[in-house]
Parts: sequence; structure tokens; C-alpha cells
Amino acid sequence: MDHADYLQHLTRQQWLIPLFPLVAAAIQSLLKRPARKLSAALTIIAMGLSCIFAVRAFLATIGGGEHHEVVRTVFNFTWFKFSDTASLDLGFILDPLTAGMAAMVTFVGFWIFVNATGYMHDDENFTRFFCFLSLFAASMLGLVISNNLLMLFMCWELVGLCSYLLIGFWYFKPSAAAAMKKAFIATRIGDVGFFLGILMLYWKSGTLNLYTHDPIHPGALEQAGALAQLTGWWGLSAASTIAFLLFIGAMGKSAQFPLHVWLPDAMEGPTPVSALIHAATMVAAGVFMIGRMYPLFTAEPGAWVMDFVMWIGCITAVFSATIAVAQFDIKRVLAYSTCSQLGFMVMGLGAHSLVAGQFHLLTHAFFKALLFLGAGCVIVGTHHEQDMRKMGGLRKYMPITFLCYVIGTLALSGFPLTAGFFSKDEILLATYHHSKLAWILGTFAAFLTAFYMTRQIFMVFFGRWRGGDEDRGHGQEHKSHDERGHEHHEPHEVPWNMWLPFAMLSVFALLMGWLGTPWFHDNLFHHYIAPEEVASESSNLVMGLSIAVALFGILLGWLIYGRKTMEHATDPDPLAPTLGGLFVFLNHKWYIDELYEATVYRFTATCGMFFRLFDKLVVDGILHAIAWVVWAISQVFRWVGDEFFINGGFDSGCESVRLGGKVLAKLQSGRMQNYFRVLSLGAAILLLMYFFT
Amino acid sequence: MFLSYLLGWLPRIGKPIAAFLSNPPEWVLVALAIAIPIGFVMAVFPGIFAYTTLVERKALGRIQNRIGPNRVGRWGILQPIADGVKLLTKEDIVPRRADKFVHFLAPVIAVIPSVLLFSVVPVGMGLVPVDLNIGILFAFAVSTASVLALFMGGWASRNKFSLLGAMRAVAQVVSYEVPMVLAAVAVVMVVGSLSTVRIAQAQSGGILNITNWFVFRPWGLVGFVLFTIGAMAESARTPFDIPEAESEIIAGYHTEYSGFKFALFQLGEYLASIAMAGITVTMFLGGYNGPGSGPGFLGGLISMFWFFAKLAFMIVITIWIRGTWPRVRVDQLMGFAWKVLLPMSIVNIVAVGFWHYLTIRPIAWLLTTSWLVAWFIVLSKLAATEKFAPRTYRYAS
Amino acid sequence: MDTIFWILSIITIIGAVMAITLRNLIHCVLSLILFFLGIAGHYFLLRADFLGAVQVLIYIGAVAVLMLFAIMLTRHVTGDEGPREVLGGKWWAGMGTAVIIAGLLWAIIRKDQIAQALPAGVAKTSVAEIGKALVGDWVVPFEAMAVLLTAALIGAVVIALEEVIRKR
Amino acid sequence: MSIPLGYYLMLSAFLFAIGLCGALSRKNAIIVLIGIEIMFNAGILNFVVFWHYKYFAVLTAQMFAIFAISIAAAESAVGLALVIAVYRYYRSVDVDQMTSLKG
Repeated sequence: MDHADYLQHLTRQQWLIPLFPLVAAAIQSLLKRPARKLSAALTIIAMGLSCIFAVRAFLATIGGGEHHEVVRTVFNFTWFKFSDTASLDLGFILDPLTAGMAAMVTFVGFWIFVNATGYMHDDENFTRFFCFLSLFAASMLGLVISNNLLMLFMCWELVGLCSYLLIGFWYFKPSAAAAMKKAFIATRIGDVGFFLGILMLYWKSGTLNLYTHDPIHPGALEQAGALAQLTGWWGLSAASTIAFLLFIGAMGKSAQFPLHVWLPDAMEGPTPVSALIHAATMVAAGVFMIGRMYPLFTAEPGAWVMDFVMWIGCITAVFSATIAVAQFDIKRVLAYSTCSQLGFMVMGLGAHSLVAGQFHLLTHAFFKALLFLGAGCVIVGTHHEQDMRKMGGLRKYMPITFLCYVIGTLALSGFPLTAGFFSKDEILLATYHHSKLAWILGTFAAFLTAFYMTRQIFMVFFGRWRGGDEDRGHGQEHKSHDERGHEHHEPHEVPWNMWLPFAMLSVFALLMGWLGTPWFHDNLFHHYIAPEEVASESSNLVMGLSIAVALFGILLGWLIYGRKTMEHATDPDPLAPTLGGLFVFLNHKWYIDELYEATVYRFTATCGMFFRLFDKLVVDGILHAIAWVVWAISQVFRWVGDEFFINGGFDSGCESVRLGGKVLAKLQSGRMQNYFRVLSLGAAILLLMYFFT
Repeated sequence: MFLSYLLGWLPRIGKPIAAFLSNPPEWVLVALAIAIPIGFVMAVFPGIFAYTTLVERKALGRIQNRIGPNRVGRWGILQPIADGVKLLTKEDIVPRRADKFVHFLAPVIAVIPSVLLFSVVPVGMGLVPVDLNIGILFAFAVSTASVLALFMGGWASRNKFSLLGAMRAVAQVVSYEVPMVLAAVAVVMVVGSLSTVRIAQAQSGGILNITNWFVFRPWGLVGFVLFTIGAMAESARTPFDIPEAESEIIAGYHTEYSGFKFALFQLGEYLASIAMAGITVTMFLGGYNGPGSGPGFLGGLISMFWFFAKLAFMIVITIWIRGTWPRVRVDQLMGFAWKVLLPMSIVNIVAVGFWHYLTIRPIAWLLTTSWLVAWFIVLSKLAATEKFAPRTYRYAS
Repeated sequence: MDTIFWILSIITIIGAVMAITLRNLIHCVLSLILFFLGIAGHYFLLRADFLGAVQVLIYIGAVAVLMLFAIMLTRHVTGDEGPREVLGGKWWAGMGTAVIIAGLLWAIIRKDQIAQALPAGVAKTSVAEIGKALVGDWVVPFEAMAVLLTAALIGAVVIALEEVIRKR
Repeated sequence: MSIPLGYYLMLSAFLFAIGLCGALSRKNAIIVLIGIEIMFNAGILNFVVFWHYKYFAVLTAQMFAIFAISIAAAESAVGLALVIAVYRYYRSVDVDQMTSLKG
């Protein structure tokens, strides 16, 4: 079977990848009694299988097409036929972008699931958790492999649903419940834009299939050029308008600046959830979608859409980096760092560099998942302690976690030769060519990233274990005797099924970077993802500055936090006195939530109240009025028509009939002979007629 | 002198008589054609009746070990004439509140059907009063009329006993008529025609003109037995003489009759039984066929002889049975008719059907006899159980 | 031959009239029998002798007897006719219509020319012919008649019999 | 036979009328039945008359007559049974009394 047939064969089997986790989710949901071992095994095996398939597909695409152009095989089928012309169809696609993403998602997912078994070990809703997880994996993979915007949108919504379910996994906690709703609503707002984009695309191009390899019915993306000619809204061409709308959806899903509020609160969910969803996959979905629809974005060269994307990305990066610096919750720091890294990716894409964005996406997935799993291990280790001020000195207790965590931090902060460095450098390089200001801000964000990660390292792993301080402070008197004796276990190392996954991930966090570098097959990744894109020539200034910034961030972190670690949990953050009010400001997330609270929430509340009043007064009023009128008319009819005419007329009619009846009754006298006489009278008359006719 | 005047006068009227006789006018012929058979029947059969009464009383006497009437005439030969005179001269009593007209009409209607019966009985070869092609049917139609006589007699005499007698008689006659007719149907099926003459002719031939008689056929024998039982019941003879059972209800429907009307009733009754005997003879005993009977004057005479011999034979049998059989209870009488005679007659018709279609004689004989015997056993078994049921008495409430 | 027709007609009409006018029921039935005999005579005159015999057999033999029984069962045993008046309720209406119908029929027949026709030929039937016809192409009505007569028999018995059962 | 058809028709018409008179005017149920019997016979007579005068070649008329007679017999049997049953209930056969089926 030659290569093309093999590829076609693979595309045809693409749908198997999401199928396994879906089946696992289905089976678990149908289990009568939650069986912990079975559900864990099911989910992990399913993910393993889909990982194998994804990797198989990935390996097939590496070689590139016959003559080194991008491999892209498609398999479309009609799902729903309205009429002979209009029909909704679905399709699978196998191209580098999909294969890469699928492989990454499945691989990272697999290890996260392994970790999750440890993390959720003593949770009673174990099966439900794993069922949601595999459902999420299935929908994410479905999103990734879909070649049709409709299918992509469906999986997009499913992913949103799963994140909603997983964030609010501990729904009995009010904060978790609020967080899940917040996450869902925020993404929904983005989805509105996404949906408008889809409608406009369908309206303009007539089909939702991205690629069809069919000259008669070209896919949406194949018509990108044509769409660019059509006029869209806001002075943009059709393609750019659609791109802009789609980008709004991506903003919602990937937590960009205005709609990022839900991501930090999403930390209410269990840590593996955060690792899987809020680090590697779901948030990446937005960026992936932009990558997938990239031809639309770049169709109209001069359009301001790309600049808009870039600036949004840059603002998000800087904004969330600053907030991350002032956070005390270990997971919140990582959440804001994800925000900023996403900002970086979007900035990269905005800077006309699909490769940079996607590359950073992949590398970030690995080390961010690693960091989150690390955070998970720390939390388990310190018996569900999330506040960094109460940790410290874990280096001695959890050496493996510490080691891998450090690797993750180095990768994230862009330490030279780590994966993060290369991918971030690519983005900064692309931005540099595009707009100098954005580049400067990006570098500053990179510096902040390095700073807050090192802050985190020193607060968590160095210094003294500050676990029990606070209780000893003022919680003493009401503690019972036995509990006081060993009020706080010393933190302990996590079992193998928790640290093994992020050990593996840390390996990748280090090595992934090399794929994108020029030395390795002349930037293999570049050729792999988008060979046609012109590679911006690497400038030493950018690379040097980024290295300097990273090192300076780490040094500053060490200076403030490393040298003199905090003594007591209650001590103020060393940075607080220097920044003063700014620190408090940053700690409160720039008061964005409060801002929304004041503006959007109050606005909708008042509108709601207004509409309720309107409904009560106007609509009900009208209805009641109409009802009254009809009632009045019926009354009139009842009095005039019914009483007088019908009853009266009817009764008299009945009376006459009854009288007639009585007369006729006389005829039935019961005397047989009378009947006989009448009979013969009739016969006589008949005979009489004989005479006259 | 008177004679000479007569003789002198005779030729004067002789010529017109001779002319008259040589080519008489048409209506004369018709009148004669009607007169002769009537004359013959009215002459012969009442005479037979008269002497039947005598024979009957003599025979009953012998059976009851006494000598019958022998006062009048040599062996009581003139006894019938004496009876006749006695009845004619007796005073004719009519009950006071009787229905005079009906009372008078009853005996008349009693006699009419009996006499009409004789019109279809072929006395000899070619000697039959009226050759109707619906002979048998006419005979049965007429015999039903006798029922009316019984009823009118009983009703008109305003007497409870006579009325009861009449009701019983009517019930008996009606219920026995059905099996009798069906038995006759068997014969008619074989002969293929209703006229008595054809039936008689069908029984001629065979050795000595005897073997072809229907009585010698299995179905013929059964038919003969059924028909005679029916005939006896029809004319209320001994085993079935409930109507005028002396011991119970005096003389039944003709208690209130005396004198000539009573004689007429007796005449009607006996003539009916003789006629029925005649029909039985015609249908089953080969009518006038006997050794030597044949066309021609002498053959005709012999055939007449044979007919009257068989008739006498039948009458003797009825008298004999009258003398020896006990009276049958009314419900047994009715049960016997409807539960045994009627089914047997139907079975007999079926047997004739077999006879007709099975051309090979031995098989036909075997099948019909076995069929009839089987059914006879079954019916008698059914009827038997009833007869010996314990007698239940119901006292008037 | 014509004289016989007139004689028979007179007998029949007298029988019919007496049958419905006489006071004493038995006499009515007897006159009815006379009427039946008149009709039978007409059948023989019209050379339908099988019908004549059947008429005699059925009507006189069965129906008349039945009527007598009915009269017996429905009057006091003594059967005296009593002074009760004979004619029913609106008898004059009945009589009137009957007379009208008779007049109309008479007028029609007198006027109608078919009635003048004389017999076209000599009608003659033999019982065998009738027998064959009955069992031949008329077998369905024949069987239906059998069923009808049985039904009538059973029906009559059931209606009349009920009393006996109840008494016991 | 020199008698025209009309005479017979008139005879049966008169008989029919007489029967009708009897049926309509007499009080006694049995006389009504007798009247009906007379009307029946008048009808059957017509059959035979027409058979004799015009349709003597075919047997249908006679057949009709035979069937009519047997039906008449069956009818009178049932009629009389009914009269007996009614007598048992009303203790009289006066037609005018039997009015329980009044309308």
C-alpha cells in the first residue's frame, strides 16, 4: 500500500482516537456501583490506546508529502441532509497540526490520568471523576481531528461542558460551584463570537468543511483567498471579519485579557484537572483553533485583525504575569502564568508566525502540565495545603518533586537550552520583526515570568517548614490533647504513581526545545508545521536579551526570596513593603473581578429587573385586557344570543315536536287491526293510482 | 191385460231406447262412466262391511271361547241385516245443547272420505274406479278429512267424555298418519309413480306372480308392518282403540250418537279400515296380482278373486289382533308413533335409496336388511328404556 | 265445463263469507273447510290436480284441524259462543277499505284486456314432472322450505309449550 | 274451457276482499287468522290461474303455489301458537284487548 493510501487509511481511522476515551466514559457512566479500580484502568487503557493511534498517525505525517509539501488527507461524510444542495457534513483531517496536537494531548493526558489515580485516591466520587476526564479527553481529541467547523464547534462546546463539570467536581464547595458557573459563562460569551464566525463563514463560503481537496466544492479554507475579496464588517474583508469573530471565541476559551477571569477561579477543581484542562489541552484549544483557521487570518495582509490578536496576546501576557507575582496560592500563580504564556502564544500567532505559536503551545503544554502535577504532589504531600506561606522547606521532604519542579520552572522561565527558552525566543523573534513595542513588553513579561517562578520555588521548597505556625499562633486552646501531639504531619514524598508522570514530562520539557532549533534538521518543527512560512532570520539581539532577562529574573527572585526565606507563615511577603500599594493591587487581580462586578453584573441585574417590571406591567397587562374583552363579549353573547334565541327557540321547537309526537303516538294504538287497516288503505290508494297513471 | 199393454207399449218406446242405446248423446256416456264405478263401490264394499262385522263378532267370540251371533240366519248370517234394521229403527237422540248442525254433519263427513278412498283402490286388472295419477296422494289427502269427522262428532255432542275421546282420536290419527305416509313413500319411490294401478302392475311378474310382491323385499316388509300399524291406528282398531275405549270413556266421540247416525259412524269406520286394508294389499301384497291373474276377462276375474282374498286375509288379521292385543296407554301410543315408527319409516326410505342404487341384487339385499335390522335394534333399545320407567302418579292438586 | 266453474266459485265465496261472518267459531272453521274444498275443486278444474291434492292434504288435513285445536284451547271448554258482539273496534273502516279494494280490482280487471284471454293450450302436469322440478332446479327453495317448516314447527311448540314447563 | 281469465281474477279479487274484511273487522284473533288464510288462498289461486291460462308450459307457477301453500301452513301454525300464548296471558282472544304494545 503506497504512502498516500496509507495516509488515507489513517484519516479514515482518525475517529478511533476520540472513540476509546468516549467508550471508557460511557462504560463508567453506566457502572451501577462505582468501581474504583475498573474505572481507573478503563480510562488509562483507553488513553493509552488512543495515544498509540495518535503517535502512529503522527509518525506517518513526519515524512511530509511525496514532494515534501504538507501532508493533508481528508475524509468527509454528510451527517445531515436538508435538501439535495444544503447538507451538514462532518469530516476528519490528518495533517501535521492535528497529528502533533493529538499526540501531545494523548501523551500528556495519559500521564496526567496516571497521576490522577494517586491524587484522587481517597475521594469517594472516583468513578465520576474519571468518567468526566475520559469524556473531556474524547471531546478534546474530537476537536483536534475535526476537519469541519461544525464538528469543531460541537467538540468545543463539549470541552467547555467537561471543564464545567470538572471544575465543579467538588460542587458541595460554594466557591467551586460559583467557579464552574463563572468558567462556563465566560467561555460561552466567547462562543457567541465563535458561532457568529461560523454562521458568517457558512454564509460567505457556503460550506463549513475546512479542506475538501475537491475543486468543484472547495473547503472553507481553500476559499480563503476568495473570501478575502468579499467585503465583511468593520471595514474588514469577509475572511478577516470571520477571523476576528473566531478570535473572540478563542479569547473566551483561552482566557485572553477581557475574558480571562474564569481561569484563576477554575483552580477550585482538583489539580490533575487543572493540569489537563487549564494547562495542556482546553486552553490550548483556542490557540489551536486559530492555528487551524490560520489561512483565514492571513488571507487579507493589511487587515488590523492580526495586530489586534498580537496586542491582545501581549497585554494578556504582561497583565497576568504582573498578577502572578503577587499571588500566595500555589495553583493561582500557575494559573496566571498559564494566562501569560497563552498571551505569548497568541502574540506569536498575531505576529504572523504560526510555527512559533504552535511550537510554544506544545512545549508549554508539557512543562505547565509538569508544574501543575508538581503542585498537585505538593498539595497531597502537605495534606491539602495550598497557601505558599504555610509551606517551605519541602526540598528535604520531597526531593523528586523538588527536582522535577525545578526543571519545569527553568523551562517555563526560559532558562537557556530548555524547551521554554527556544519556543519563547521564537515568539519574541517574530514579535520583534513585527512591532518593537510589543517585543519590549513581551520581554518584560518574560522577565516577570522568570521572577515569579523563582519566587514560588524559594517560598515552597526552601526555608523552614512553616506548616504548623499559624495554629500554634492562636488556634491552640481549642485543640484536643491527642491532636496537638502530632498536629501536623511532616510533608511526605508522594507515591510512585504521582511522581513518575511528571518525571517523564520533565524529560520532554527539557528535550522538546531542540526540535525547533536551527541546529536540528534546520528547525525540523518549522518544516513540519508550515514549511511555506518564511522563517524570520534569527537576530542575536533578541536571543541575547531574552537570555539576560531570564537570568536577571531568576537572580532577582533569589535575592528577594532565596537569601532570607520567610520565617513565619504570618510574615508579610518580602516584596510587599517594596511595592506597597501596588502589591495589594496586584494581589487583588487588578480588581478586575470587582470591575466586572460593578459594571457588567450590575448592568445585567438592572436590565433584568427592568425587563421583569416591563413584563409584569406591559405584557401581562395586555393579556389581561384582552382576556377581559373576550369575557365581556361572551357575556353579551350569553345574555342576548343564548338565553333569548337559542334556549327560547329550542325549547319551543322541542315542545312542538313533543306534541307532534303525541299525535303520532295515537296512531300506534296497539290494536293490530288498526295497523292492518292503514296497510290496506295504502294498498287501496296504490290501486287508485293505477287508474290515474 | 196390463202386461199386454205393457208389451204393446214396449216397442213404441223400444225404438227410441234402441236408438238411444246405439248412439247415446254425449252426456249420457259421461253420466254412465261416472255411474258404473260409483254403483260398483257402493254395492260391494258396504256389503263387505256388513259381513265384516259379523265375521268380527264370530271371530272375537271364538277367540274368547264363545260362539258368536248365530240366532239370526243359519250361522248368524243375517245378523248384519238385523243390526242394520235395528239401527235404522232406533230413535235418534240429539243432546239438548248439542250443536245440531255439526252433530248432524259429523257422521256424514265420517263416511265420505272412507268411500272416496275406495275410488283409487284397483280391485282387479284394469278394474279401478278412478285411475288418478296421484292415487296414493289423493287417498292420504282424503283420509285426513276423517279426522275432522271425529272431531266434529266429539265436539258437537257437548259431552266431556266425547270431547276427550275426540281429542285423543285426533291426536292419535294425526301422529300415526305421518309414519304411514312415509312408509307409502318408500313404495312410491321404488315404483316411481303415485297411481295405485302402476304400483299394482309393478308387483306383477316373477314366479307365479307372487315373488315380485313388495312384501318380499326387506324394505317392503318393514313398510308393510309400518303401514298396517298406521292403518289400524288410523281407524282406531283394537291396540289403538283409545278413542272409543269402552272401559274408560264409554264410546268415545260417538257416545251421543244413536240410531242411524251411529250406524253411519260405524259404516265410516269400518269402510275406512277396509279401504286402508285395500291400499295395503295394493301396495305391499301385490294388489290383484296372483298366480293366474292376467289381462283378459278370465285373468281379470282371477285378479279380482286374488284381491278380495288378500283383503279378507288382512281383515281377519285386524280382527285377530283386535281380539288378542291389550289396549295401549295414550302416552306409550304417542311415544311409539313418534319415537319408533317415524324413525323406522325414514330409515326405510333410506333403505329403498340403497336398494335403488345398488344394482347387484345380493349386495343390495345384504346391505338393506342389515341396515334395517341394525336400526330396528337401536330404536327398540331406545324405546325400551322408556317403557319400563316406574309409573309415577300425580294426584290432582 | 263452465257450469262446474260457477258452482265451485259460488261454493268458495259462500264458504269464505260464512267463514268470517258466522258467530260460532266452529261453524266458521267448517265453512273455511268448505272454502278450502272449493279452492281444491278449482285446482282440479284447472288441471293442477297435484296442487288440489296438496291443498286438501295441507289445508283441510292440517290447518283446519289446527284451527279447531286453537279454538278448543282458547275458549271455555263448553265453547258456547255467548252474546258478545262479533265485530271489532273500527270494523267499518276495515269493511270500507276492503269494499273499496274489491271495487277497484273489479274495475281494473273488467277494463284490462289481458283478462279477456282464453287459455292458449291445454295445461297438463304429471306428478313425476313436479317431483323432478322440485328436486332439480328448485332444490334450493325446497331445502329452504324444509328449514322454514322445521323452524315453524319448533317455534310453535316452544311458544305454546311454555306454560306446561312453568306449571311443573 | 271457455271461461276468460278475467272471471278467475275477479273471483280471487272478491275472495281477497272477503278475507280482508274478515281480518280487519272481526274481534276474534282466530277469525282474523282465518281471514288471512282466505287471502292467502286467493293469492295462490291467482298463481294457478295464470299458470293454466298463459304459462302452462313451465312449472314455475305450480312451484310457487306449492311453496306458498306450505308457507301459509307454517304461518298459520305459528300464528295459532301465538294466539294460544296470548290467550294464556290475556285470558281472551279479543284482538282489541291486546294493546300492551301501545305507542
